[in-house]
Amino acid sequence: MIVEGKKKIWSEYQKDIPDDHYFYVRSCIRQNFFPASEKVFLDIVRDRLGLDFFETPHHTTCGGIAYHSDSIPQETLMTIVARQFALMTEAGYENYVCSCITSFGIYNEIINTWFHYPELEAKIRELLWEASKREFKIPKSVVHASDVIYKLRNKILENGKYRLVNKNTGEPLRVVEHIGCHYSKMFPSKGVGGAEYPYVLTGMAEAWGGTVIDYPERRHCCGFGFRQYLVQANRGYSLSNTHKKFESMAPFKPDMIITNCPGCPYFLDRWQYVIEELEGKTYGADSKGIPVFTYEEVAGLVLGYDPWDLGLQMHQTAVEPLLDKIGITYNKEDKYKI
Amino acid sequence: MSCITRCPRKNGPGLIIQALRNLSQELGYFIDSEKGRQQLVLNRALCGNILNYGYCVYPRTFHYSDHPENGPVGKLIEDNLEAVHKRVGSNLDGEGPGILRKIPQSDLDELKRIFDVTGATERMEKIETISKKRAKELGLSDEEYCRQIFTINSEEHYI
Amino acid sequence: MTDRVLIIGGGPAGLEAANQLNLLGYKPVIVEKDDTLGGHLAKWDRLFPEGESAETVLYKLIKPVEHTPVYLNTIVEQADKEGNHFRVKLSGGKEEIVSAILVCAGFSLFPAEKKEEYGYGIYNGVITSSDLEKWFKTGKGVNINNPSKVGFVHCVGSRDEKICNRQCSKVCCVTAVKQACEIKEKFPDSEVFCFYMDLRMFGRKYEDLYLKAQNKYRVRFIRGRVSEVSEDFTGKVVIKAEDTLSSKPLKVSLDLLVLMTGMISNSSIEELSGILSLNRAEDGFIEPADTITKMYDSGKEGIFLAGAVTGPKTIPETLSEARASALAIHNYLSNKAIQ
Amino acid sequence: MNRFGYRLSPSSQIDLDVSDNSLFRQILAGEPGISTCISCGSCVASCSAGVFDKISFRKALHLLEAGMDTEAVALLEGCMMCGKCTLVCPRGINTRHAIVLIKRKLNKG
Repeated sequence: MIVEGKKKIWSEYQKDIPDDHYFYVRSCIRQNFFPASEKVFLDIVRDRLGLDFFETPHHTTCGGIAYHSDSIPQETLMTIVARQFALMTEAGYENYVCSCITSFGIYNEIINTWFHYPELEAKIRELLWEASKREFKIPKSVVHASDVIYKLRNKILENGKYRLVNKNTGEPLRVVEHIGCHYSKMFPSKGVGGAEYPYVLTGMAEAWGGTVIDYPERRHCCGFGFRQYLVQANRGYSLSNTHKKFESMAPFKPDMIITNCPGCPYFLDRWQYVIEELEGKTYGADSKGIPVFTYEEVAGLVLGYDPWDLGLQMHQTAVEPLLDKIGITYNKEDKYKI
Repeated sequence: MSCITRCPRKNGPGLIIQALRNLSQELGYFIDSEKGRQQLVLNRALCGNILNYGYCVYPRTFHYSDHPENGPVGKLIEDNLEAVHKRVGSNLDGEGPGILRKIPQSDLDELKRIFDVTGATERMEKIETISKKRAKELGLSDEEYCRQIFTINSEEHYI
Repeated sequence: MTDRVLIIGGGPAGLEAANQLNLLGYKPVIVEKDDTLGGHLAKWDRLFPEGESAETVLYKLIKPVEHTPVYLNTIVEQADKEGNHFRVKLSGGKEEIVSAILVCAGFSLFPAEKKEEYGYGIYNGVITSSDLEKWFKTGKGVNINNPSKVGFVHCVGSRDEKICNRQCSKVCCVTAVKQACEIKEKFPDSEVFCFYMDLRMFGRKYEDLYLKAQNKYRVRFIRGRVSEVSEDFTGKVVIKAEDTLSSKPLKVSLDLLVLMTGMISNSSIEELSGILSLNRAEDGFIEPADTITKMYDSGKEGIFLAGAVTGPKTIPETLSEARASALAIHNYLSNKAIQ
Repeated sequence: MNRFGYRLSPSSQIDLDVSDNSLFRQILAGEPGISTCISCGSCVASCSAGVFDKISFRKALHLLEAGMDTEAVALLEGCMMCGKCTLVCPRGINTRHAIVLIKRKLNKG
């Protein structure tokens, strides 16, 4: 591996991430399965770093999962998104940040489609007016929440209490970073580091002391696939994609996986459980599974949050081995104390 | 959408498949394929969540019985939903902003009107009527039909 | 009316044109931006289809023009038409008064790192066809020791709108088959794969080379464009493609992967075409006045074209164009002299 | 079916690192011409059984080379040994001889 080659590519994808004044919208899946991650995100940017992240209770789903499951036509999706933009315009913001990668792909796809087909944008404006008497401006910039944490990664390190380093050996932890497909595969220039070697999570992992693993199936999809998961009959395809990734990363003996999408941490975590149940196979150095984290969870660990405030008890694959490796103090009994 | 990154002619194979699926629903062909018939349960789950709660996925409609892969932890969360969410700082069904807040009815009404004016409602009704017709032809109750399309995989893709 | 003619580019086209112009009694002057003559040919080992030595061919081109004045490490900075002449300012404060200019700037090889998913400059086992040619010639550059599995990737930087080069570069398929045979020659126990979309073996005896690759060297041709390259735990290069003829996805790990980089317009042509106000097409190559009957004519009086500056070419074609341009210059200057 | 209601779907990916094409190599030894196939499809187009059966010598060679012997042979079951494919092969491969070798190998194996 020649890292300079990657550095050169990373330098060509310098994405502009505004410093402040964001209109924040949530992710349906993350609110269900990683609620604490969203709380920690706002906790870090608002309370610790004093930045202006506004959230209106009137915002809704962007409809992305329904769109990718072919349940709603494109015009419906576009009008829902237009409504979200309208809420932002009414709140007086220009920088739009979303917590979900599928949404991030949806916003980029729609803005780009409107750019090429202005008449479609005009039609959507009419439909939105007809449905809700709202008007909207296209955001000056649309970023993903992981871009913001990426940009603040060194500030987080400065306030950090722990690092992604093995306490006993002093070795950097071996980190697998998995990027959501809709982050930069559709529009490489919209992702930090482009589509082939995205740097948004690598930047965090390395800044916080870890070393990133590049394994053959790194760029392969985690398998969510919307209809591949939502309908039980299809879940074999979703499971097989994750299985392919774990078989490929196993020789590298990773300590942890960091993700930036709502679906990936759920699937990379839960499918390990199902693979163990069905195939009797586990992964990871001590074959107790490879713990999977969202980037906010990892940022929280570095900053010294209590693991159970980070919602790590909602994971299926045990996180304790990783906490012990880093040397994070926690007490076991509180894990499921409600 | 990994295909879009690689097409040397700048096509979007994933988008083409999406367009074909939409077309097959418009023309009613979806009912003749195993994967096509699944559209009914997808619509009911997803559009139901959007119109009733404002979320694509909502904890009270995500049953462990349909998702055993959620694991023992998932069962624990389902059995103690309010407490777990409170512990991690959600605002489950609460007022104002926050995680899994109660989205005001006025906003849900706007989503419904968007569904009406942009053709989503019409699409949902079409899928319902054609599917009900097929269920009757097969002599299955609505519940049996949904159970079948939700679980049966002929695995002919497996070769 | 001076009989000095400026030739921009000291590759095969420039050398052959200079030789012909000498024979026709003119005084060609070659301006070469690199420090050696011969262009890419000087860096090549053997040529298709029959493996003739590039060095011998280069010698045949350079020997006749050894007394022709040459400016190395020099580029054209300015060119003004003054009556029947051009006053040409060259870098390093030099100047030439010439009655005609022949543009033989040639081509650049597609920078393989631009095709990010192939990991050139990132994964150690990935090299380019020119790296391999240099290794055959000098043993330097990349280190290759007894690879057991070698892959060739066709169309790298050609026929690909993602990196803005829709054109086919014409010579890479036959070069890949040549190099595949050379690898099998050097490492008889190796297994060699060629990943192609359309095998464009257009020239005479190219098909013989292909047939030899198949039955003598048992090179395995797989019809499917490589989509991704990565590195496994042992450092081998893992590639993914689809075998479109059996419509099945395919994966193989190799010790060496050679990227057949295509021909794109010369990196200095943008500036040069501005100085000489040449007509540059969307694909970056110079557009001749008429692509069928006047490939040598730039459309600007007194300025002529030859070689790969107007698009991908083989060396025989380049040499023919060089002779055609020399003749065109001769006719142009003879008519000028009569007026 | 297990309690989850789904299972790992086998990958249809050909992995050349592990695929065993020993049968192909045996046929190759007996009929070296098959290494020069250019997948033009003339054999399949001219096949007498072609319109009645999913027979394809071209695709069978491909699958054999990828080590997928059973799928390959399934495409040759309908062959009536008429030899028309040998007539049209632009590379002059004795296709019928190759099919004979394949069938002989399999009946014995």
